[in-house]
Amino acid sequence: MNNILIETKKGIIEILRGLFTVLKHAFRPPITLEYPEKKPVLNSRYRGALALRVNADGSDICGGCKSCMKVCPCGDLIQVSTHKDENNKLVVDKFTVDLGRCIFCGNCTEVCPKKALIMTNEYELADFSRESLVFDKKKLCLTPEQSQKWHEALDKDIQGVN
Amino acid sequence: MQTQELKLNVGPQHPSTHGVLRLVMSLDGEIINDIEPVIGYLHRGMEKLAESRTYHQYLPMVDRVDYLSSFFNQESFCLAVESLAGLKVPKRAEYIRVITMEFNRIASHLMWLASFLLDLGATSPLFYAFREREDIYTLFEELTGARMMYNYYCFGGVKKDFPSGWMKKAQDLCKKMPKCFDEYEAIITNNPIFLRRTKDIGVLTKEMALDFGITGPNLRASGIDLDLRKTNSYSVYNELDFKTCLAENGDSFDRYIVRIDEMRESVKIIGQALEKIPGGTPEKLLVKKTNCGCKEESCPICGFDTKLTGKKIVPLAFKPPAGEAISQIESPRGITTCYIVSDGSPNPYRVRWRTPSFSNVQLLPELMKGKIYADLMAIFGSLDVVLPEVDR
Amino acid sequence: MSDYLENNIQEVAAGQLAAILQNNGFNVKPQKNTADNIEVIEVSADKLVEVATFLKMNVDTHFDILFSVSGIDAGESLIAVYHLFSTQFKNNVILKVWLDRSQPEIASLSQVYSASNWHERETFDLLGIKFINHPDLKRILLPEEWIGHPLRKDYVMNDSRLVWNKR
Amino acid sequence: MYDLYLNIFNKFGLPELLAKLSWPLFPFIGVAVLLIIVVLFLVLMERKILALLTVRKGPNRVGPYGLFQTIADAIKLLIKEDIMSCETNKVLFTLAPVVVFVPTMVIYGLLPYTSNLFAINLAAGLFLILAISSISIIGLVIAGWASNNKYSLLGGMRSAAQAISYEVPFFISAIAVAILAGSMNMNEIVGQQAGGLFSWNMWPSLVGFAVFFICCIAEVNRVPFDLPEAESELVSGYNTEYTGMKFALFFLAEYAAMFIMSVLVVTLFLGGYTSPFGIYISQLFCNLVLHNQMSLNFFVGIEQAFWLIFKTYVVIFAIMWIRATLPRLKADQLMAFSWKFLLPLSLLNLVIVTVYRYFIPG
Repeated sequence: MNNILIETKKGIIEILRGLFTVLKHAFRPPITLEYPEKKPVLNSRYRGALALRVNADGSDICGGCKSCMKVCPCGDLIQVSTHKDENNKLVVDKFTVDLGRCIFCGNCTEVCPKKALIMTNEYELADFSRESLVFDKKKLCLTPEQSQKWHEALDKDIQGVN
Repeated sequence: MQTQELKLNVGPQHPSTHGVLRLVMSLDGEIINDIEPVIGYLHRGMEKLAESRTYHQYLPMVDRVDYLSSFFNQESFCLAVESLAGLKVPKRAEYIRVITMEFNRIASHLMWLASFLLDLGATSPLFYAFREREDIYTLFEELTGARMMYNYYCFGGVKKDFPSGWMKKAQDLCKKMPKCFDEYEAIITNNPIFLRRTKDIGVLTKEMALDFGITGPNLRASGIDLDLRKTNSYSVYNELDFKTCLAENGDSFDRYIVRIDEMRESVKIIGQALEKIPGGTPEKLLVKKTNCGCKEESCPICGFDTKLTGKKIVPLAFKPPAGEAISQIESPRGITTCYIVSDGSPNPYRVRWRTPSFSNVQLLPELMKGKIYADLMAIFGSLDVVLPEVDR
Repeated sequence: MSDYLENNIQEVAAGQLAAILQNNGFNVKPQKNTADNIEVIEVSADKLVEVATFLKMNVDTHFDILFSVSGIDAGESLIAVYHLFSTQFKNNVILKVWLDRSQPEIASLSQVYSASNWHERETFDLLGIKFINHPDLKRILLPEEWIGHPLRKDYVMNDSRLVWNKR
Repeated sequence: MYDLYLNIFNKFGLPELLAKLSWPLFPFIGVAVLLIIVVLFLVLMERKILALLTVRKGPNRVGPYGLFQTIADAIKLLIKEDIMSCETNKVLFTLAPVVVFVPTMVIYGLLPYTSNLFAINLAAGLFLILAISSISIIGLVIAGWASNNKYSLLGGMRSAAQAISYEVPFFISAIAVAILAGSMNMNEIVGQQAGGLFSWNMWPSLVGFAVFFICCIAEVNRVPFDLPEAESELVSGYNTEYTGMKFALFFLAEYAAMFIMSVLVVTLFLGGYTSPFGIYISQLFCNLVLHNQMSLNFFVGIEQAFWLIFKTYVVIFAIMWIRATLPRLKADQLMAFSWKFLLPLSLLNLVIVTVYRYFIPG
């Protein structure tokens, strides 16, 4: 008989202890981030949408070496087509990335020798059709100031000081 | 009165099957006569994908084998390739790997705790567990750039060093964590309803566990001391002291207790690793390197130990020699082994993933026969099965 | 096919486990260790169940966990790979069985380790190795009416019903 | 009120019988409006309290601080298409929500909100309330059977088993209150507890109060006992097949039952609309300032309503607080807990109360 009493006493105490731990939480500030109004703060390493950097005078840095095409896990996601101009320097005339199928792994940005292809903090990529998610060169290129900004951010990050 | 068996289909879309698992159950009233798991709804063909991709192309896909513990799949794949190609990993990279893996173990256990208690009805621990998990994911986002699919290890080490101030944040989180674990224990551990729902329910005996190849917390809850970090320790686990958490009678409650202790152990491991890391915080390391300036390997400051990766590997021309290798690591759900056969070409010839949840789901019918339908949630929840690992 | 996976002829010094097996009367052929020197032992198809039970029951080997049963398609022959682990001595062993490609048949280990039940079903499902007297050998990951075994090197997926083939 | 209404009819020369027939219509409309307002607020309050307890923000997008959230939900449910699968038994399928909702609505009329604001004052009010409250269980079983879905069938069966086993201690602990108050008329039960905090029924039958509170939670299918619609196992039990307005009725009925059960707990054990300090503050205030009787009754009425609402919302907060913390009981534990634990406790309470009443006559 008395172990039932001890059992219930212990049970009631445990339930009350659980209840008051939950009540303690009532006096703590809520941690929800109200997304559309307040956007999360992201650092420069965040792997968002791809973008192509350009030089200060607008000519693009990408030398058309196509190594990013080879290292992408999805194979035909990045399409780069180049042609040789008069002093046989490669000129990139088509550079498309199908962001609908990209898994944002960052392989291409690591392997790019000139750090032309980078990953911005842009994560709102919803769109109305799959075709419009295939970004062509014009959509990918950043403005010179943006590329300069990203250049400094990446430098600071490589020394691990950002 | 002649009763007819009710064939119930706990289908692929069900709130508590942790993914797409279908359990075809024949119920007699509430008693389960027979249960037959049907898997394969999440089969992405990880092993066939490997055969048409190079090692570097396959590395980001390895995160997806078990999306709750991506660092562990990357570690097992990198360990196998490093032993194949004979790459040595510097000590600093090993420490960074241990820190990130243990954080990932805590995050994965918190996800298990949240869904296990939600299945049993207690809703508030879910939000508290997710609050800690969010802190860990923000740390990962600062370190690797992504919240769940990190692609952060590379063959022979780690891709980037800690950002500034990251180690300080990690230490504060490690101080805050044990208090939060005490809160979960206060709400749940000796709660009479929780005890009655999980005490000696789904008892897994030692022989049945070994016979079914169960590993990880489920095995340790039955009293067998098999923790690869301790027994055949890989990476730098032998330099960190921690204890493996055991329990005796292997019921759902003991699996819960083992996982909560394991989370506390992981916090201790992270604390030690953060102090013992060769070279300290990246800023201090940078200053010391510039002062020391010597280039030879032996010097402890700018020698091999404080580098991030061993030999520089060109991704497009990486051909490990022919041969085969097995790497075994202790992932949150059990022992994950990655068996790679390479024939000297840039693509792996055969990759075989052995994942712990596969044998956990195989064990389910043995544990569930004759039990009541409501016990399904307590037993299945405590086994911590995650479906991407089962179907690969 | 790369010579590595073939049944290479050059003798390899018998490792510690292979020595135990040989002096107990099993004619097994040791293979090259894996990169992280785990012993590899080649066993003939009909002898597999005895070797496995011996390794499990013998007092100084005592391999009580079967980690995985998998298969490799090595060109002319299929290889069934068994990976055993002993919790007492904390060491691993890999058993390999060469099966000819046209008629891959091997005895099932489900009496020795019940963990092998699903692993063998998966190997049958993806590689087409039939396991004799297995409790219920049917496909586990792919739908029942799937044609062909995907992990074979000569597998071409031309299944017209699947929509993405048409893209 | 009634005689006021009567001489309006006499003035227009209408027959008196019509007045007598149409008079109960007004309290019914009053109760219906009260019910709608209460439930609209209660749904939002539950989501806000749960959010507060789990370090989150409750709904705050629709209207200031999310006040119109429940209205938005109600409109959404109204617009939703009302799907009925072909094999279901059409008549029973539509009847079930009505059978669940109407008894709760009737109980709203039986309870006294202030000393003169009540719809019906019956001599055996408590008896009728307890009888009606068990009718809504039949609605759940009908819903489970009619929706022709295995999960709902299991849900329906479980709710029947749970209701039967929790009704017995529920009634016995209510009888203990009737013994304490000496009558079954709800106004007298409240009147008898008028002497301030220590004259409430809670103190003599503390065990009865605990049993009654637990059975109220079980009656309303709230968390520790919400087996019939346990999401994780039965995919929300009996109301799996219901969509649109029928689901809204179920939802409405659950929250209405929660409110009315807390009002019942307050009237039986926590002294209904009487103030915990014995005398009404407004009475003191009125004697000092203004002296006519009419405004005094008005102010006392307001204060009585305030005390009732305050105590009810304390009880409701306790129910929501328990919902945030405790896990769910298994089916067999549920039954064992009620038969083996609550029933003996309520009988013990009956003994204590009768002995108490023998020595200290009311």
